[in-house]
Amino acid sequence: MSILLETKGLTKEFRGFVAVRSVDLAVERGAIHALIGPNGAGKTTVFNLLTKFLKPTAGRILYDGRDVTSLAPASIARLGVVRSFQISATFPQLTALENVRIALAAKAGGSFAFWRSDKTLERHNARALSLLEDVNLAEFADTRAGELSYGRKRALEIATTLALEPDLLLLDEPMAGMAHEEIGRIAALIKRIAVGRTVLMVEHNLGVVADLCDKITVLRSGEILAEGDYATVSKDPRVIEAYMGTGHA
Amino acid sequence: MSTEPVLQIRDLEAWYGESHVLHGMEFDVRAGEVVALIGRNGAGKTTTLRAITGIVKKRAGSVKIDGTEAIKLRSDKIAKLGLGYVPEERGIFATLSVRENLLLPPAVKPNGMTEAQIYELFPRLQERARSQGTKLSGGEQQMLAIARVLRTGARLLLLDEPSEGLAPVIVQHIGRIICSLRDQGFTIVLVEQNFRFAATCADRFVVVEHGKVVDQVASADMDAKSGELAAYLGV
Amino acid sequence: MTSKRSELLLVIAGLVLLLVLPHILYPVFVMKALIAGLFACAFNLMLGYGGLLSFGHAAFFGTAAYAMAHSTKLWGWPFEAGLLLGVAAAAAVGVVMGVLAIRRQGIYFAMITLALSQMLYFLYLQTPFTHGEDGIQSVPRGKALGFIDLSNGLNMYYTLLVVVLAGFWLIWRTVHSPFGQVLKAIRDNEPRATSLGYNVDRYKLLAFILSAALAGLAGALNATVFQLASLNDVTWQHSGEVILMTLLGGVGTILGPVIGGALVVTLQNYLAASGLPVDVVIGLFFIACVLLFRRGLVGEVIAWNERRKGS
Amino acid sequence: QDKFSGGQVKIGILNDQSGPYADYGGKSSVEAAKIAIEEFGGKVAGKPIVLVDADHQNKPDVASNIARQWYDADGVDMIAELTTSSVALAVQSLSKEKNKIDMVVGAATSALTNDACTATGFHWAFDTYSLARGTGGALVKAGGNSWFFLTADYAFGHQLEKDTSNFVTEAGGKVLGAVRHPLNTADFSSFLLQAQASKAQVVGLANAGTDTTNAVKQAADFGIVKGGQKLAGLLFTLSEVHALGLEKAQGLVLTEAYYWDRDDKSREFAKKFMERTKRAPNMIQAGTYSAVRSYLKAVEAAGTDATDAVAAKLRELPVDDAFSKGKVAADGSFVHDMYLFEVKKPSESKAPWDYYKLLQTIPAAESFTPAAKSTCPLVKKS
Amino acid sequence: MSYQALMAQLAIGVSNGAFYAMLSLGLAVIFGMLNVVNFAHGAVFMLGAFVALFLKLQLGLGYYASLILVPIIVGAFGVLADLALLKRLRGLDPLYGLLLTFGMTLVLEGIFRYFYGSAGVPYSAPEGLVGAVDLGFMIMPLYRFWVIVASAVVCFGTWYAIERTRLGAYLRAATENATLTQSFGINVPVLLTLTYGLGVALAGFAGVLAAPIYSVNPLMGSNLIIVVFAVVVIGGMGSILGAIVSGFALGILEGFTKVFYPEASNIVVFVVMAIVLLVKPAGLFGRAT
Ligand SMILES: Nc1ncnc2c1ncn2[C@@H]1O[C@H](COP(=O)(O)OP(=O)(O)OP(=O)(O)O)[C@@H](O)[C@H]1O
Ligand SMILES: Nc1ncnc2c1ncn2[C@@H]1O[C@H](COP(=O)(O)OP(=O)(O)OP(=O)(O)O)[C@@H](O)[C@H]1O
Ligand SMILES: [Mg+2]
Ligand SMILES: [Mg+2]
Repeated sequence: MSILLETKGLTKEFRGFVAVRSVDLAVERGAIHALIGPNGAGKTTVFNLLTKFLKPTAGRILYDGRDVTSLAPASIARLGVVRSFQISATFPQLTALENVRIALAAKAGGSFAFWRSDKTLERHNARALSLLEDVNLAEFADTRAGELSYGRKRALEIATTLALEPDLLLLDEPMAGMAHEEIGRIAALIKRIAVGRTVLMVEHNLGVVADLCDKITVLRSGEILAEGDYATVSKDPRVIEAYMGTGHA
Repeated sequence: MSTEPVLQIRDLEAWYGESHVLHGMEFDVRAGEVVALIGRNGAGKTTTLRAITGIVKKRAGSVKIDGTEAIKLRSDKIAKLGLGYVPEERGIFATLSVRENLLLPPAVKPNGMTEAQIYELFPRLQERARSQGTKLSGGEQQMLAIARVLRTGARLLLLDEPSEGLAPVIVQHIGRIICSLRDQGFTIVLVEQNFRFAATCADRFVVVEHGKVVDQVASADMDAKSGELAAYLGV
Repeated sequence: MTSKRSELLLVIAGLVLLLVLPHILYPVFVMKALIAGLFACAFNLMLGYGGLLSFGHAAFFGTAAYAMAHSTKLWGWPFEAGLLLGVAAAAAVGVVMGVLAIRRQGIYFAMITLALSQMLYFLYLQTPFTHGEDGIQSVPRGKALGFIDLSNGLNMYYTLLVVVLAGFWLIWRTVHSPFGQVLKAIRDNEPRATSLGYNVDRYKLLAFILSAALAGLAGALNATVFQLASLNDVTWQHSGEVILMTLLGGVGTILGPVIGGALVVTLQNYLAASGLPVDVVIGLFFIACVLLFRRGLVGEVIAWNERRKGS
Repeated sequence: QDKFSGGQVKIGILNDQSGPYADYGGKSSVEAAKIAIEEFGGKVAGKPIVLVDADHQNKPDVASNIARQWYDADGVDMIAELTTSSVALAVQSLSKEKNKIDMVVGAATSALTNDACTATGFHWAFDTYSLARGTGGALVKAGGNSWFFLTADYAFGHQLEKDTSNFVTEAGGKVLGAVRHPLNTADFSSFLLQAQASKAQVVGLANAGTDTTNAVKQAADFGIVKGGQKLAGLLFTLSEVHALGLEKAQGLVLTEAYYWDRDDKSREFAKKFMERTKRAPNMIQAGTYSAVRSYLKAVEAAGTDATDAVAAKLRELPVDDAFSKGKVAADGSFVHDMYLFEVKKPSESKAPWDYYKLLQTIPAAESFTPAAKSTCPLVKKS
Repeated sequence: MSYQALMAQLAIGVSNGAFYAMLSLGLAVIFGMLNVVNFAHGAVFMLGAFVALFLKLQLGLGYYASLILVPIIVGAFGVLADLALLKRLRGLDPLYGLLLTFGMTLVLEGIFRYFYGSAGVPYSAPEGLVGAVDLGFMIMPLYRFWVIVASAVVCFGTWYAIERTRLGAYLRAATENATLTQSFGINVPVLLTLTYGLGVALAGFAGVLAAPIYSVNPLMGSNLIIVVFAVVVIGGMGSILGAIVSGFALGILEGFTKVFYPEASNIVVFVVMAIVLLVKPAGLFGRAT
């Protein structure tokens, strides 16, 4: 397997506080890769760096062999790197269907065509609906996203993200705030969609991590503490001490 | 243990604009109890807490806190009855430093924790005391949100998904804190998705569905009723 | 379906009304109202659909008015060429202002556009070609398409009507286009739109330029109808007026700004001879609008209609 | 019946009644017009005189809209005042198109009687030329040899500065420099310091309204006049001197076409005016009175309100009223004497509104654009 | 231009900057707490000057009394305006606040213009502050120095109250999330109303300070307010420190422009704003949003 995403010496400093310190991360093509670590370890910050929402203080980011360190957020998205947010991010005034559709339209290249009818968007309806079904939101297709409960907003966000058919999917705590049944469903969904693409996710639900992920990187205080598959990592005493606690061993 | 409920909820209704979300919630919480509200996404757990605190303004029915009717009161007055609220998405203020966040809520009852006691409980907060509140990581923010209400002297705490987004070690840590709070005589209403976590210290589970209480299960009966509970939660 | 049909009927009734109106009311007055309506509609493209309140739309209106007046009076350009130049000039100003203003949202956007347009006002005040406070006067109306003599009131009216309607149509089209959908999404949650791969700034900029160009169309027409271009067109009070028009009629509706524009123009005319201090009355309208019917007249009617259907 | 449109003579006063120029004319001008009409007993040639007025809000398109409606629908025969150049120019060209009479009082631009002159347009009271001639020319003769200008940076200010400089140099004076300040400057200190440093004998204020007021006031704070320099307001009227107060305005030199305490006639009009408005008239209000009165005289003489006949009479009949004495020139401007005044010290002022000392009378012949210099097509060059 | 003359212009620039600073500070406070861009700020500034004038004409109260009383009166006016009008807009899009206060401006200025014309009324400085000091290189009115000192004190006091006190923390929290702040037991509605009063009182205070320099006239605020908006954008909206520092700095910059290139002196602030937006969109002291 080749490496799809690679960081070299990635570092982020906030006014003297180093949140991410010289991280060398390598995500293999086709893998489901988890980033775990105690709170404040720098996981979200790494995501923000990868999606260009933050500028690295030092280090380089390579995507598919290409240096993307200085690209704009929208360009990296168009390269096929798409993220979901830790705090739910939807378009509250648009319906669930429209939320997904706008992503499908983005995938199709977006449009500055102010002279065309918006009927042209309806060609995305079928695909959008099937995505909503995948996350069990079909019955809410015409509900405005702002009115959905928190958990459903998260589900909608995932559907929207999937609409972009990203090559590399960055999921920041996709399960947070979800009920058990949803967790199972989303996990299955992630597994399904991970076929043929690469997933990098931050997740605290170790059950999910154990179940889904091929490779795990453990961050602590901005540095990589351990790396490997679940079995290896979960036995690492440093990881147990810093993160998992005794309950999970 | 006194039998007079600290929190008595009767026939509580609540609306967001036109949409009717709570349809007659009823439950009691007695002093020193930890009660967990559980239920599926969108069942109305958060809304229940928000209706108790008065954040959701359109509401009807009866909410008695220590015997005082609170349904007609403004949220700041309700807080003064001795209520501490930790909201769903933590509600840390970005324009305040960590320490300012911590010191923000005014005391509502005497004998709240001191700053030193708080730092003892959450050493991480002391390290980051001067940084901007929202620059903390998710977990740190959760600690801050809990720490914040401990200072006020409130004895009745409403915690909305305190384990959400937290690393297992931290979850265990928070669990221990909640248990110790109970042991110190705090009364706690907990909203949780993480059933396992809730089970560590809840005395009783209140199951919410479609804005109503559909069942109440004491911790002691847990094992017997786990099947039913699982059904409610769709686990 | 029925709502579609009644909408269509409404549009047809409106068109018929517009055709006969100059025979009932004073044509110049109707033209002024139409221009105000177009101006407000263009402005609404930014506010109602882009979620950005511009407090500097007078800059586009005024720029186009000057361009039209100057090119037809001094260079002897025909009506159509002047109109195009006016629109192009407004769009060009839109590009410059837009590039700066779209870097911020909401209230900042309002203040930045206000400040930039004020800067333009000072420039126009000082540059010789605008003739300072005299303004460019006696602008020839010329002939549309080379044979429609616009100095005739009715010819002017119908020509203007065609142009204004084309403007309205373009606005309607934009709002109901894929582009319009993206605008709405951006208004809702900008970071999310970015993460989906939309170059948010370009969308906002294009919307801004469109809005500026259409406001320019209104300004250029105004210069022809009143045969003058003056500093007053560029003042921030004028930018305030267009906000009032839109607010009064209904933000985010197509018809609202048109009605609001007509209302404000009527109000100004009526107040002129009433002895009441005009600004005070306009100010009171503003306050009443914001406090009592934020949705504007048309918005309130729509809301009322929906409530009726709902119950 | 044919001789009088609508069987009456209808006059419109269109001016700024709520904006920055409301003090120049405003509602008080309407009172001045009423006085003129009452002096005719409300009738001319047996026909009733009707007066309407409106606030143009300083918007030329609003003004033009109202004027159109007045002419087309309401039967207005003449529109007077039209403060603000843009409004005056717009309505003057409209009046030409509609063949109606307009009488501008209170717009300063000299274009009205030059490039933009019309057979039906008249300009009363003052223009940039006459103001510049008064203050620029006359003051040099009175000993103000070297000048420094504070100029409002737009067409009006430039024109005023240019005209004044010409008269200053013509009269043998010197212009040492000028500084252009933006319109609506609140703080003049920087400019005043420059004026002070220039050591010019006269500091000319080529601006108007609150700009001039602020400049004069702050000049007092900086001790400009006390330091021996003279301050000359190029467009300043009694209303503003009153607003400023003598304490600050003393020593200021300015040109007006009218002063209420000039002679018996002017005092008589001022008395009537004060009874109604509680203030003394300035040259714009008195000018509006004079314009309306002259118009009615012309109608009376012509025996009709038909535009061409009345316009001819206006050019033909001499004017002699409380405002001034003189004649209308071919370019439409009312040619009369102008006066150079100095504002009194508080100690010299004996009564309310007793503000001015007359320095010089500039004879009519010198006050307005001579035919030779006119660019008005109506003026036949001999 | 000599070094001394430059110093003179610098002093003048600072005294003008003092007004920008006080006004933009009030705007920043109100914006920060209420999320309202107070368009009426210029009108309130004017109101302050007029109230000082009335106090003098009607009650014979002098300048120093006004300096204390006017902010109180104007602040009370602000409190009433907030209770009657602005309060109804809480929680709505901040643009409505801008529009409402825009309407208030038209009404306030219109009323004063209706009764007082636009020429303005003089108001003289108190005995102790009239006259000028001859600094050798220039004559500087004493009053200008007073303006600089008074405004510096007021600016610092306000900054301290907001950034360093508990009350200030309440205010900042309420700004960000009023509902939550209130649920902690803080009486937010009263807090917000008082804040508006305070911000407006600052403008009133500036109005009294300005009265002896500019004649008191109904439009004295309306030309100023847009420049002050630009100043606030430059400083970073809602940033207290930014408002103060950029207020003074731009006063100085504008002062120098009046000397070296006077034609541009009214646009220099806007040009700076444009540059700042390009380089640092959040403003010099603003936090990125
Ligand atoms: N602001 C709002 N406006 C309208 N409806 C809302 C709003 N917030 C929540 N709701 C609706 O109210 C219902 C109850 O939501 P609530 O947030 O109380 O659920 P919950 O039990 O806390 O769910 P979760 O576990 O997902 O947090 C849901 O159907 C939701 O869609
Ligand atoms: N913009 C910022 N400025 C300053 N410090 C920041 C900023 N963003 C994050 N931090 C700090 O960097 C550290 C890493 O934060 P980050 O959000 O990446 O953690 P995380 O691993 O995602 O934690 P969690 O699992 O709790 O979400 C934290 O201590 C946080 O306080
Ligand atoms: Mg995180
Ligand atoms: Mg919830």
